[in-house]
Amino acid sequence: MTTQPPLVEMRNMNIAFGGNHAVNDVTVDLYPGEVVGLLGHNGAGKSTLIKMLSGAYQPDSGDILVNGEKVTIQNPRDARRHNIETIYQTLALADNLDAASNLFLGRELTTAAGFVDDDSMEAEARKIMARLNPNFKNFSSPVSSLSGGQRQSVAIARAVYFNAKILIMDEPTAALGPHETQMVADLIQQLKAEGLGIFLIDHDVHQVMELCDRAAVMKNGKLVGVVKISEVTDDDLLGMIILGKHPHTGEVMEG
Amino acid sequence: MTTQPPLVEMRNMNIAFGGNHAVNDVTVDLYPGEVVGLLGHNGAGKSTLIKMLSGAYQPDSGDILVNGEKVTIQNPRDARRHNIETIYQTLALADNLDAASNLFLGRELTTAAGFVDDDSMEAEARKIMARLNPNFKNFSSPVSSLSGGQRQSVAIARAVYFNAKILIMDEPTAALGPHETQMVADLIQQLKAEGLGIFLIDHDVHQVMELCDRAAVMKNGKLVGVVKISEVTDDDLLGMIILGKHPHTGEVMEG
Amino acid sequence: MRQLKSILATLEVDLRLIGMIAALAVIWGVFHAVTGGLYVTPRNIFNLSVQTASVAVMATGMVFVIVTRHIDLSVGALLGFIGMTMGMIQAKILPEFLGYGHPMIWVITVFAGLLMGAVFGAFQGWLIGYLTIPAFIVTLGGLLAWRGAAWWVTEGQTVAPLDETFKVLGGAGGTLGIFWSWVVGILASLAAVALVFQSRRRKVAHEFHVKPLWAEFALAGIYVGVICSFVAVLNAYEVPTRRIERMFEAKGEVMPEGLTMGYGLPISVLVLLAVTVVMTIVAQRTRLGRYIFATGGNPDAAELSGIDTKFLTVKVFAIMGGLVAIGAVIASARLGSAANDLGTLDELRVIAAAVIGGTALSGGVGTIYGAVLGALIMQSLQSGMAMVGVDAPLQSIVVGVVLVFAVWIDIVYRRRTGS
Amino acid sequence: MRQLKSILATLEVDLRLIGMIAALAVIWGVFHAVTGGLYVTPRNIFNLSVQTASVAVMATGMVFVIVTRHIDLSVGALLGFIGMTMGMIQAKILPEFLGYGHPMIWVITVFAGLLMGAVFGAFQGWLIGYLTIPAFIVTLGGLLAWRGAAWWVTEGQTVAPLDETFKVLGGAGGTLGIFWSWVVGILASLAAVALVFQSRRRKVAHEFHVKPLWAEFALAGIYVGVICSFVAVLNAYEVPTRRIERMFEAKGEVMPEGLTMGYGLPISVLVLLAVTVVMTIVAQRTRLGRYIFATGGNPDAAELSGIDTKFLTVKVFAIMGGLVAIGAVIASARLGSAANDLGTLDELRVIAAAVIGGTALSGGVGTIYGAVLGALIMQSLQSGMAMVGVDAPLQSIVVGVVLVFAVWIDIVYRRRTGS
Amino acid sequence: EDLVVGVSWSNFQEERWKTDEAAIKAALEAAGAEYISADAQSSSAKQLSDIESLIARGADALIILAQDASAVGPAMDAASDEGIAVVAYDRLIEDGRAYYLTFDNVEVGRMQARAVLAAQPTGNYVMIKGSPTDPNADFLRGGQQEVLQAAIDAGDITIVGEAYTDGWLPANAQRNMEQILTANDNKVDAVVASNDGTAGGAVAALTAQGMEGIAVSGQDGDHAALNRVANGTQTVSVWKDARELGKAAGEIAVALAGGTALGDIEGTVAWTSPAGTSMNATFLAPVPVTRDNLNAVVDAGWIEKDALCQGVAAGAVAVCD
Ligand SMILES: Nc1ncnc2c1ncn2[C@@H]1O[C@H](COP(=O)(O)OP(=O)(O)OP(=O)(O)O)[C@@H](O)[C@H]1O
Ligand SMILES: Nc1ncnc2c1ncn2[C@@H]1O[C@H](COP(=O)(O)OP(=O)(O)OP(=O)(O)O)[C@@H](O)[C@H]1O
Ligand SMILES: O[C@@H]1[C@@H](O)[C@H](O)OC[C@H]1O
Ligand SMILES: [Mg+2]
Ligand SMILES: [Mg+2]
Repeated sequence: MTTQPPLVEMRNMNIAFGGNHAVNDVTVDLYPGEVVGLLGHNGAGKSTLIKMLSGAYQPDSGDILVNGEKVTIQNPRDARRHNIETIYQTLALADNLDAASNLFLGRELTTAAGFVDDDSMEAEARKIMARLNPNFKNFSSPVSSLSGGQRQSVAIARAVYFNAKILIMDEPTAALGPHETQMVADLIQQLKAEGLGIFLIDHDVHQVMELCDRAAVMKNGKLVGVVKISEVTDDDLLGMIILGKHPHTGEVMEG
Repeated sequence: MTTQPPLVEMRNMNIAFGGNHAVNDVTVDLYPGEVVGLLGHNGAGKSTLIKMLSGAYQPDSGDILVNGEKVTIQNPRDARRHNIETIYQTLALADNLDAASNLFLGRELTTAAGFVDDDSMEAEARKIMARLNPNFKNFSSPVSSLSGGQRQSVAIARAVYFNAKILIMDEPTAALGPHETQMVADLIQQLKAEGLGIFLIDHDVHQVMELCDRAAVMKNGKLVGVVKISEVTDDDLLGMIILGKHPHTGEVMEG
Repeated sequence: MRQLKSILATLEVDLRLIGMIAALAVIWGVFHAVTGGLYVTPRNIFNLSVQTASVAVMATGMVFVIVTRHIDLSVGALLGFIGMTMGMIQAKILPEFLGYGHPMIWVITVFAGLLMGAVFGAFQGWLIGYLTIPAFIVTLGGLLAWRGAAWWVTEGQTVAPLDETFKVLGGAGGTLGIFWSWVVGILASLAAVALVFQSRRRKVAHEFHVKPLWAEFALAGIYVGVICSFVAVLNAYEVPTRRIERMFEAKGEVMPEGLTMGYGLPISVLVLLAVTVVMTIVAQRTRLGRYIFATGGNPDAAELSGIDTKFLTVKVFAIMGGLVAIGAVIASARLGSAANDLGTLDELRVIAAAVIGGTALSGGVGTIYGAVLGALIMQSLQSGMAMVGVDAPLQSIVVGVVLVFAVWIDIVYRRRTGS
Repeated sequence: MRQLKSILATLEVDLRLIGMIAALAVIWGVFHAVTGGLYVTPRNIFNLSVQTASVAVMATGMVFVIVTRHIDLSVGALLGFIGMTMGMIQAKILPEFLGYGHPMIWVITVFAGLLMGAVFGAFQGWLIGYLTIPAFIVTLGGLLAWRGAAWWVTEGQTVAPLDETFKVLGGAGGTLGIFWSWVVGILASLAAVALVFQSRRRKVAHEFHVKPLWAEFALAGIYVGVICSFVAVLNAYEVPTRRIERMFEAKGEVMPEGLTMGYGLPISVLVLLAVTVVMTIVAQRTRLGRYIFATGGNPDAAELSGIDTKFLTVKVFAIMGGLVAIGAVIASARLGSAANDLGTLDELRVIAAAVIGGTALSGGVGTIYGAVLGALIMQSLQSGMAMVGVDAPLQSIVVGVVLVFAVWIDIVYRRRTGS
Repeated sequence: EDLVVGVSWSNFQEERWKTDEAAIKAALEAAGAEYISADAQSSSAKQLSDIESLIARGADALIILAQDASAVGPAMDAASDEGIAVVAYDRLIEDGRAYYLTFDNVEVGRMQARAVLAAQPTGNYVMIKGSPTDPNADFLRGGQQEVLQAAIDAGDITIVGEAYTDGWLPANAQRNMEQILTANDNKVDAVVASNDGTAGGAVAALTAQGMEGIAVSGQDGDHAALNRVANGTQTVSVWKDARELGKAAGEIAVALAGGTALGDIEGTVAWTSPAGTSMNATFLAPVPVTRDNLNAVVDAGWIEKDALCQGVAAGAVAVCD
């Protein structure tokens, strides 16, 4: 793993909103076939950090390297060009469109004549959703009328369907039922096996212990530390999240 | 408990959206000092059920009884009049207002002259939020710029602050960090001790086992059953949610 | 009633459409009764369709603008400016080079108009999309500026007469006649039938739910019926004898005794129908249309999905500008002249047509056919009031009240049927 | 630059406000230069403030309408109707009972106008809130209907002359004079200073962050400075000698040689200032205002929070109607007559003022002072152009272009300063 | 018999049209013809639709107050296709098939300027013009210039301000006048305003400066304006007795519908428009109403004495005593 350059490296990332230094000099990286958990209290800066990678925010300073090369990501289209796909915490769905249209938004299937092919898209969507959410049937309603968990399933489906190399998942299972959550966990294992790199933001420490290879913990915008999951316990992680205490050095972050 | 009438009883509730029978003949009740978990897969109809109690939706048929008396709840104001407070899954915050304004929305503190007293509200808000989310500091920003978990904390704060008798919590900890989740769990225990009745929708079976007295499980709009938590295991609950299998009768619900 | 509802449900027709057609039917019925049978006649339907064309064409573009959460207040003024400029081009500039009545004049003129429309529209779109100035401000500025510019083209003088061929694009002066109208009608019917069954075939291939075969036939039958009745009605409107005489005179011939001719489909209406079909296809069957609706539904989500919403804004306003140019062609050709007040208040009519047609000002929702029907409803009200002949100021009161009432009926109707 | 920014930050002044004032300053500066020093003079500032009053008063109400995600297209027409009706009441009806020039005439007239405005506004609000007809449609209907009704009041005849006392409410005819203007100015200054320090005291009591004391003093100083300069400027505008002569003549006296008088604060401007203060308090310090903004930010959330959003809509439109009535008083009093075309196109001016002032058409965002400044910016452009004396059509081009440009500057400025 | 005459109004905003309408109605009633009408609300496009619907309703003759001199062309075609006669009412229609009945607008302009010049032969003049979209505005301005030219050339008068009035709105005229006064530091001696509405706006601006009473012109004989003339704040309102015009229009329309040829109408003159169209026309003479001949409007029953004399000081005007 260490011989090849990391799939993604975010170096010394900084961003402030007004006086609020939301991400403060954070550095993390991600290798192919690896799941890195991003943890931290509410408002720690996790979502803000990954939004700089997905093109939603512009960092105030810091470098992003993809496959060892410095890249500039000005907008979500740039991120997509580097095969970075994102499941946003807010889901980012077009509420007035149906599940299939959302799933293929920006990458519609078309007929030979170049027209969008809704029938094919719905057929595909049915297949994909069956693997994420077996109870899902509302294919013709706008996603605004779906339940919270159903909406989240749609958001997951659209990120994983398009051959991403780098997948960012911001609390993907927050609204999912136990069965649906398990299916996503299985999916993550499978994608990992296929060689994707995944940033997983999750508040469920159990789940992180199960799915991740490493965990990066943030507190009040700063990085507490990055640890190998195999070298820490649940309580170590909780200590990092809540107290900002590094399990190896024992140092406690202030602020 | 059984001698006095239940705090709330929802009898044979039905609602359909177009052809989608979202809640199908569901009956549940809730006693003072009790926490009833509402469980079910995504799209099972949990949120829709409680929205009929909170005044957001009008049932197609069914009766609602509060303290043994039939009531009509036409809108959220009616629900409030019966001391029913709700934390919605979608949070229902006014994005352009700050945390304090949202917290007191509809029940603003006023000065002697009848003007809204922002300073007092902010002072109160600071006290309340300290008990839910110790890292929360953004009191002057609109809630649209808060993190997902911070927004959820605001939504929780506004429901619990106002002497509710009946509290509806729709996945209140979905976006919360581990520490924040624990604080809400403590809060629920405390409110319960104060004699409130609480409907708690939650996908985390552990948490339900810990916090609830009874659990009602729904599947595809129908009620699988209501069980006492003391009489079931985690796996019983999962079986009810995923397979629709009643742990006592062993019957499996179809559809 | 219940049975009707279940039949409609089986046909899977848009209830909103039915609601609007019902509102229209009521308006027509009332006027027909009040005018003593003058309203629903071939002649008046011909007039109505011609009167509606210019505003309806623009309303289809306004749907896109409003769906993306913008607004365009400049359409009326831009129509005035483009109309004046096209007037100058065909009446003053081109004849100098090509000579009066040259057959290319109208082609060059229309092309120049379209180009101007698209470019000016795109420019406004750029201000809105890239410089993030609110559409309301940009197009209010446009409203002022284009109206002023329209005056400047000729310092306020009306340009007339316009090119003879150009005028054909305006309405009564240019119709297809009975034979060609039927050709168009039959082709359109065939296309409609083909579409119905092709769509069915595709759904069957994907093993999706399809309606019963009788429903498909019924639908196809309705389409064909509507198209053919419309053509038949327009063909039934006879050209006045004196006009035919003059046509023969112009050719140096004498009119054969007892000859009658039907008008048939006006070219302006044909243009409107073509615009409606094309815009519907864009809305429902192209990526552009999909992105327009996605952006309207949630602009942030659209941007995060990789849609270039800035450039999309430019495209939407460029389309709007192009349609304004078409509207200007129809309006000035119909008037046979270009005056600098051309299009005054059209922005309100166009926006109203879209809104009556179900386009939500909050974005994300709207249909092309709705906007066209909305324009027709507005025009039916205005023409009907003019025909009933109540006092002028009272007319405007009645139109205002009926407008609100019609939309309310539609809302109640849709709430009842639960759509 | 950096230093300025940090001073502004310490003062905690609204950057948006600074941006608009800067835009205004640029416009004034340019016109001052172009007119050879005639623009920024007591006389023209007096004119500007009087010309702005009617539209600005209505713009404050439009902020509420737009913040709740609605629109009101009917304000201009309603102004016309109420203006005409008030004209009839004071010039035709009341004199029959009370006799010409009776001192109660203006009171009854204004009261009747306010009542009509509130009731008609509330009715439109009811259609929008309870019957859920889109505001655009309802007020478009209103635009047509009220304009027609305005004609009907007198069958098109202009009502003149209006009651003498009533006319005092219109501007130059009614000013406070130097002494009372200073009284108002000083009272306002005291109130401003009191507010600044009272707010500081409250914050200290809650142990909140407060700005350094020098900043509070600086702020209070700025407020007092602005108020007093405004009064001083208006006082510096001298009543023309001919006018003073006439006043003495009317009393049968002779003007003392060399007497001069300053106009001082016009009553219409005083009304505008009072409306601004009251509406600002409503917006920021009352439940109603809080609910208006909450509803605009998220209508569903507001409803779920127990706010009666339907009734709120009625209230918002009733307020708008009442302000339209005030606008009608000022506009007709200023003109000294009531014509049925009073207020034509005011809907656009009023909406534009609110939008220029930072009110977002998507709802939830807007300030009262912004709308007033927006109205002033629009009026400064128009009056400046009239003073420079370019032709109306060119004027309208320039106004259109500058409008867009001014808003763009404001946007860029705010982006730079990060607000 | 049972003739139907359709009237297409361009708009109904100005005060005068109601009077025109009443006169036309009366004339038609006298001739036993039916009156039908439509209002184009200042839109030439709507006017075309209106005329189509008047024809559909069976009009035998049309009276058209044209919104735009050239834009009624297709309506003329339609009318002539159906054999319907057209009277161009008050405003020109550039088409020889129409019968032109009007007060001469250029003459109105001349009268306005003449009256103002008589009251104020020297000094600084301000020209408050009509709507830039109304061709009449330029006709009027042209007539005014003809009269003033000599005095301008002689250096007796100077035009120090000139502005179009959007939509003929008094409020716009008022603002323009205020700004012109400011720009000239009140050094204005006379105002040539193109109609009574704009005159009202100008007078309001003058009053604010204590300058009411300087020479101001207008036209239409609006009641408010006549009252100003009586009060001395307006010099002249060129009175186009709309009742005469309306009566003539009704009579001519009935005659034409009855088959009379255009040229055979009594009092017809042959006239060539500025654009070169030869037409059959009748021109009625406008009357400039000043303080000296106010009795004319009272005697004609155009205005009640009460309305005319409201607020007039005793002894100032003969008719008011
Ligand atoms: N657009 C924005 N404008 C202003 N402040 C912002 C914005 N986005 C985030 N913030 C602030 O940045 C901080 C970090 O927010 P972020 O959403 O990254 O937290 P998070 O770690 O994802 O929290 P959670 O677990 O609750 O999702 C918060 O204090 C938040 O208020
Ligand atoms: N307003 C609505 N219009 C149409 N369908 C709706 C509406 N609200 C809910 N539904 C449908 O009703 C069903 C139940 O939804 P509900 O939100 O109650 O599910 P839930 O049990 O809360 O699921 P989750 O765990 O995902 O929150 C879903 O199929 C959903 O699509
Ligand atoms: O009489 C005037 C008319 O000639 C002009 O066209 O419009 C304004 C009127 O005042
Ligand atoms: Mg987050
Ligand atoms: Mg739910």
